Amino acid sequence: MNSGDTAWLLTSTALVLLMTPALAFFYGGMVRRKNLLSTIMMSFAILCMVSILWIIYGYTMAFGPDVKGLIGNFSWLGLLGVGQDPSTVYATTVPHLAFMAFQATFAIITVALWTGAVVERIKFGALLAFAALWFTLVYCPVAHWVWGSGGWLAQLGALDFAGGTVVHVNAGISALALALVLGPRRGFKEGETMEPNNIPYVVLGAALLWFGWFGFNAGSALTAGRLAANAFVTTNTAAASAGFTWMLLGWIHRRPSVVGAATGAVVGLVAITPAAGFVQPWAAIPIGAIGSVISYYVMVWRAKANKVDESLDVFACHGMGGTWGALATGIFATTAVNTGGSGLIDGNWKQVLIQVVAIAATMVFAFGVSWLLAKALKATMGLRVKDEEEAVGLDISQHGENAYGGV
Amino acid sequence: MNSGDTAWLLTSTALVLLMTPALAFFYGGMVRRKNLLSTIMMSFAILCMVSILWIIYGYTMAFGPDVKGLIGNFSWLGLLGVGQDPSTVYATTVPHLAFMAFQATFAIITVALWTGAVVERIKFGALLAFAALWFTLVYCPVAHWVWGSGGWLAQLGALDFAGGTVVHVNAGISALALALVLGPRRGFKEGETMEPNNIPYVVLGAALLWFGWFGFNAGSALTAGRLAANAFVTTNTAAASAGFTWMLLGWIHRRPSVVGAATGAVVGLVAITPAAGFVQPWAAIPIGAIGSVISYYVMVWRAKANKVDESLDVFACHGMGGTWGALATGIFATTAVNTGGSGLIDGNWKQVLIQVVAIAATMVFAFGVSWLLAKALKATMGLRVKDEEEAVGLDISQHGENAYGGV
Amino acid sequence: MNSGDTAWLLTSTALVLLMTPALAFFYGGMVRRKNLLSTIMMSFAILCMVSILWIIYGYTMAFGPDVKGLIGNFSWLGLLGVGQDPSTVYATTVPHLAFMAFQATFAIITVALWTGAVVERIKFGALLAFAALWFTLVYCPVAHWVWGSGGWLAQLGALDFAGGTVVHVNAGISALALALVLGPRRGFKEGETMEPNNIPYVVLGAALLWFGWFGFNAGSALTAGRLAANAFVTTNTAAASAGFTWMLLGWIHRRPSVVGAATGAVVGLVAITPAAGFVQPWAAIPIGAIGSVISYYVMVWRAKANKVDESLDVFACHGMGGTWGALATGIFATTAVNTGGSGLIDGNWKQVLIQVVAIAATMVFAFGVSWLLAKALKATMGLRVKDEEEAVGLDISQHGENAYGGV
Amino acid sequence: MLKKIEAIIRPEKLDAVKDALEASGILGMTVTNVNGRGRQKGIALQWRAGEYRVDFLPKIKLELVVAGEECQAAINTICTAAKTGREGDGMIFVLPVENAIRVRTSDCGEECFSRQ
Amino acid sequence: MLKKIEAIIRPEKLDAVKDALEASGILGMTVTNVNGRGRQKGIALQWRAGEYRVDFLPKIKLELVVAGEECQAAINTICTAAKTGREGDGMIFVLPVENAIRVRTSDCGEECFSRQ
Amino acid sequence: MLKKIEAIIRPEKLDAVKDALEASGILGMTVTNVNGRGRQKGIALQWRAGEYRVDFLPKIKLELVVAGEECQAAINTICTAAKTGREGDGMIFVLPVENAIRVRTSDCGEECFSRQ
Ligand SMILES: Nc1ncnc2c1ncn2[C@@H]1O[C@H](COP(=O)(O)OP(=O)(O)O)[C@@H](O)[C@H]1O
Ligand SMILES: Nc1ncnc2c1ncn2[C@@H]1O[C@H](COP(=O)(O)OP(=O)(O)O)[C@@H](O)[C@H]1O
Ligand SMILES: Nc1ncnc2c1ncn2[C@@H]1O[C@H](COP(=O)(O)OP(=O)(O)O)[C@@H](O)[C@H]1O
Repeated sequence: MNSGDTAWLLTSTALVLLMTPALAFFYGGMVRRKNLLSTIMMSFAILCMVSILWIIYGYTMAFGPDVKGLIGNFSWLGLLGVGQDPSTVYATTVPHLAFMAFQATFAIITVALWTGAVVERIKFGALLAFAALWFTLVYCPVAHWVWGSGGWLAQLGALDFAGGTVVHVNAGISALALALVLGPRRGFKEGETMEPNNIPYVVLGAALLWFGWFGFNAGSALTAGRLAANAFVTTNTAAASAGFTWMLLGWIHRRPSVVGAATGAVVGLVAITPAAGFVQPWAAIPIGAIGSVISYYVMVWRAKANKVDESLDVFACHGMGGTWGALATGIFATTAVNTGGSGLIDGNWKQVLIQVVAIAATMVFAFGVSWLLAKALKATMGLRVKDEEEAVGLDISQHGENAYGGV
Repeated sequence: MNSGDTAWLLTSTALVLLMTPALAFFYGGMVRRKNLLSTIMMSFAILCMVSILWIIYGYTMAFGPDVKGLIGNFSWLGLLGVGQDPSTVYATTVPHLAFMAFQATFAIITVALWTGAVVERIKFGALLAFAALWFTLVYCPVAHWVWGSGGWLAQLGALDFAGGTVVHVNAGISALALALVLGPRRGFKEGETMEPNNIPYVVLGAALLWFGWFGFNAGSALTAGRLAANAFVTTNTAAASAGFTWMLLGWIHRRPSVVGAATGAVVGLVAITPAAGFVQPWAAIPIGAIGSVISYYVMVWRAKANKVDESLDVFACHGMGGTWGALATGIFATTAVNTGGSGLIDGNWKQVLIQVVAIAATMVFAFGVSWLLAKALKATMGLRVKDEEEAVGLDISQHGENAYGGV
Repeated sequence: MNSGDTAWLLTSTALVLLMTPALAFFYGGMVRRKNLLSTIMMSFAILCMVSILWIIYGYTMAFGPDVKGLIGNFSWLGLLGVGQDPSTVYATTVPHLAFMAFQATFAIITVALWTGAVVERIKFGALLAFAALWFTLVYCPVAHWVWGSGGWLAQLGALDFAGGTVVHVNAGISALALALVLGPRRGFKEGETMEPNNIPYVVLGAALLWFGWFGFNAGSALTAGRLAANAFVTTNTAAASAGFTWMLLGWIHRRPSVVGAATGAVVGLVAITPAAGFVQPWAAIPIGAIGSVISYYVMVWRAKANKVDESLDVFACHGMGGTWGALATGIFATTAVNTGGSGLIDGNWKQVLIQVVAIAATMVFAFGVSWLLAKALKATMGLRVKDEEEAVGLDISQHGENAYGGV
Repeated sequence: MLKKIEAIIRPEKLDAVKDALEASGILGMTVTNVNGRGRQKGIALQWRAGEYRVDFLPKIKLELVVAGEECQAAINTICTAAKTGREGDGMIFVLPVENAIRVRTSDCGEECFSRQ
Repeated sequence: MLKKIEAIIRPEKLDAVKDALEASGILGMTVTNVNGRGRQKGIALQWRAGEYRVDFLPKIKLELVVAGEECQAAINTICTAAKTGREGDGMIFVLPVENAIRVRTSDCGEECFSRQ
Repeated sequence: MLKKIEAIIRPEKLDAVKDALEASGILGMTVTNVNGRGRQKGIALQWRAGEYRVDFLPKIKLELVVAGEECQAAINTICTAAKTGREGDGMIFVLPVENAIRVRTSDCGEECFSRQ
């Protein structure tokens, strides 16, 4: 056991945990004022719920002893046998509990990510139900495939340093499925103006996400050493590069926007996630910049098409950002950084194919299951609040609260 | 000296330090707008003041060489002899200064905690005076009893991993005493509506408290290893469990409330504090959940009784949460986690009794001294602002400031 | 390579990175509402831009192999040769990339600091241009002089633990130069009221700065050990002492103000920066307190003189705070803390002279180059927005955004 | 004669009312966030544990100055668009206006509305 | 005849005025946050070092439309409840109202107040 | 006769108007943040990618009650100070006031303005 590694992993876990409330503010600032609390509450309630589900059965499903490459078995149910001694399989220099906790924070934020697609109209009860089911039937399996010892995508050689497919592609495509089933917000088709209520909150959220992402990516090295330093630098570089690029895109079009820069930074963080510990620092510049360009234009196109109200563009940011990042990992990975992965620039073009397989498998599976789950919930408990509740706002109608009280 | 342990303890200290401003926002969001700054300022000013008092005389009183189990002597006045070398008594693998700094952050936040009971009406000067006296005459002794080498409760075998009695019971019961002497806010008896001015701030505060609490509890292991990992997991689990439980309680009654979930999470963190390094991860689920149920109904009862205006329910949250946590430590502690403590589930029913003694001693002492101090200040400098100043709000009357300026 | 040191340096880097968004809120809260986003955006865009410039050419200019004590050569361009192995010169127990990243965060925040002088009227394009030039022609050289291996001020024996001259004097004096060339805000001379729009943001910013500053100062020990602990304690003590002192100064004059306490804390952090790893904990009390007194009265005097609209008093806070801190280092440094430095209290009065040289050199160079750069930009692209854009506010006119949307 | 119409409506009805007025050719209006109290007795909001009552509810005040002959039509439009049939739908008040001046053109009275 | 009473009062007096009006049977009213200036010359607020003057002070505007005969009573009630005797207590203005319509019921004029 | 002047102006013109009124001896006024719509058709704001239109723009409503004979002068002062010549400069409305009461002194009508 190594105290330095443990210190870093615990710190990283705390940092990643903070990302979910950060997301709450990032998303909360972008909705209309009457739905601010409701949007925040989605992340907060998921933080509570998934924390518990993870230790009860999530961890063993995702990381427990492998069953045919598809899922972990239930031998670690309720953390049985997951203790203060290091695991022999994962993160062998730190207490097994620390690795478990670190992974918990990933599960939490992944579930919270897709809430951006359904804000301002989903019933709170339905949100929680979908979250619990999605966590169980989508997140845990996909995490096992890619990160679980024996997972089939891991076996195949798919590279995903900190969650390009497991977290971002997964959440992004599921967001789309859920938004399709749920339907658009009242007034969306008519082009009603939906102003962000609090841009400082968006920046606060983005800043805390950036901060926490050091734990996400550099923590995924699982040791406090060479790889962590590399991942740290690529993370910051990609965020900066993408934030600046997005700002420039807005500027070319009209003006350099603050929400734009914040969004860009997050997209850069998404894009570098799978690559952080495999690519060189300079590579983070194009990874971030191209990520921003892709997400930007997907977002423009989604807005123009005006067909799906994927409200806060989780698909454009996380789905596309994660897809690009996963591909970029296949391109820029080099053994000069990490002996565990070589990509196109090392002459290994096969890696790109493997990445495509991982992305495609995740997309198909996550979209399919999410769609079915959403349909099932819609048919049974119903997904949407009443029209009238939507008009009044979810803060009052779902939570009986006002963000800013007092006359 | 161990660099990993030092890294973790310094990180933890920074995390705990952040909790006091976090508390400022947690409390600040719950008062009326005209008292927002004043509420924030209470925590901020205490952060400044206690930081200084601690290094001058607080540390030696709490942790200095023991005098009859009751208090530390003055041999470390002004940090004399507290240097870069490790202490031989406390946290022997890190610089003594690091341990001292870590403890400073506990003293700071404990003093800030009870301010929630007296917001919106206390004179700022009186608040500071009471804070300085309370820190000296209540916090330092109690900290010595439980954590000081040779303290009588430590000798007795009381278990308090990170401050259930020293911090939460202590602050909670003192809050009650001070609120009783100070009297209710204008309009309290008449049932005037006092709306929380900014619920997003409440969530921001709760989120940063949660984040910082990893330093509080997992840092209290004082090393970056097995115990820290255990405390980390129990901390997160209890917060989640209590947050979710509180949300459900609100839902049963009417709606799942955001302030409720945030409050619940904090109560869960309180409840797990004394237990974090003694109990198994699964035990954190009932510890958090029961903590929420207790605090919830004490709060309901306090509101119904409408007798004491303990404004932000420090007693219900911290006093009762801490009491339950201290008892729960006596119940769930097991040598499987920490050889230093075994409780009822290990068959050691005596531990529960010892815990009761520790709670009772703290309650009686803290209530008594706080009451006397409050009475003394009331008689001399006066505790309350003028009626008219209270009506205008403390931001303007005490600090000459407006939270949000500009027409 | 030491995992504990690496853990601490990565953590510290994340902490310092957070300080730039923290500064965004600290400054953002103090301007008028119509310029809130614009002020936040200055820091955020600089964070993105300097992150990239640093890895491309900044790091090699500041820390690359020395050229005549004045600047680093270009051999590390694009991080060539800066890898996962430790440097042989800097921070030899951690990956070179980690040291590079840590230093990046210093460059970023230094550039962001002087934006406080030019808020509410500078053209966004001009701001970025000035920032890029200033970073290249002022920050990198001065950083090399003081911290680069072979830098002339380092050779001379100037002590600057974490950036009193490199960061604070440098940014403070440049702020003055830029403000002089840019000219005052509309209405400044006429004494128009310019109310801070959001004091809670000021406190939030100050709190996160305080939190991040532990990385800034204690991280500058570059190891997780004795010196880090010392720097940690002096940092907290100076912040507290200065915050409390400023509050008292306001109280003597009229009332204890919240913005005052927050400002004071920041000034204390500035003042202790160069001294943190050289002086004893007790010395941080006078260093902080005197820093507050100096900055407070410089600010009063600036306001009375009403000549220069150095809007958020970067010179008073950082320029003067940093100057005092650098001098105080010469006075209070002692080999009992750090064998690397002895000051007046060790009988080494020469150190004070050396400190004066370092301050003077930085001031003259930074003021001169900043003034010339500002003049050049004014003559070419123009520095100010149009009168009408200034009246409407920079949020709308520069960024096409409203902080708080919705009717 | 010019009239000033002050309509207190539900915030969630603002878009509908605005669109309805636009459809009937009325663009000029001023909107204010207000808090109101009437038949609708306030609502209960959730507190940490239990709930509390709020007497004033957020409403939107719409002010439009129109020529006398357009007044009734505007009132009808607003009434139709703002109605839900439940308590709290709001009130419309009509006040006399003696004069109106367009700052940009210094036009006075009805002419400042007619000359688009 | 209906009258509109516009009262500008101190924010801290809102509760007292509301309760006093309620006691005298008046429930319907609309409240707005405004900033005002009058005899009371603004106040000095603390800045980081030193202070600055603010010309406008936060006030509450209360609007209530009442039947003509109740008008004087309402004014008296407000005056009594809102008074402190120091500068800044505020002003009450009375304006004529030509018509009032209850959106929910489409009742007009005085009848929309009478039929509770 | 007392008159109430309601001026809707650009927020950035508030200081100029306030100073101009002060120069011509008018201190008492009430200011409200409102949102308005008129000839000026709203503006386009930046969203993450692309932009969106906002129909209502922030405006300031100035309310001042003056004696009838001062009314025209006040209107002129406001017009001059608030004008930029571009769309969106705003409107001024004049309403009749039946009575005014100073809460502090209970003075009524014009006398409550005269007795400074
Ligand atoms: N007499 C009044 N004077 C001024 N405003 C009033 C008056 N009565 C009602 N209002 C305003 O109208 C709003 C709706 O009134 P309410 O009586 O609740 O509507 P409804 O008639 O649909 O039940 C109130 O919130 C208040 O703002
Ligand atoms: N002539 C006026 N027109 C409109 N509002 C006014 C006028 N005079 C005063 N007010 C409003 O009344 C408030 C109180 O006025 P002030 O003169 O300060 O009260 P007092 O008479 O008690 O000293 C002001 O802040 C302003 O909002
Ligand atoms: N008929 C009206 N009734 C009420 N307010 C109006 C009316 N017309 C304009 N306004 C107010 O005046 C503001 C400016 O009007 P606008 O027509 O844009 O000015 P301009 O005449 O300078 O172009 C609007 O934003 C709105 O608040």
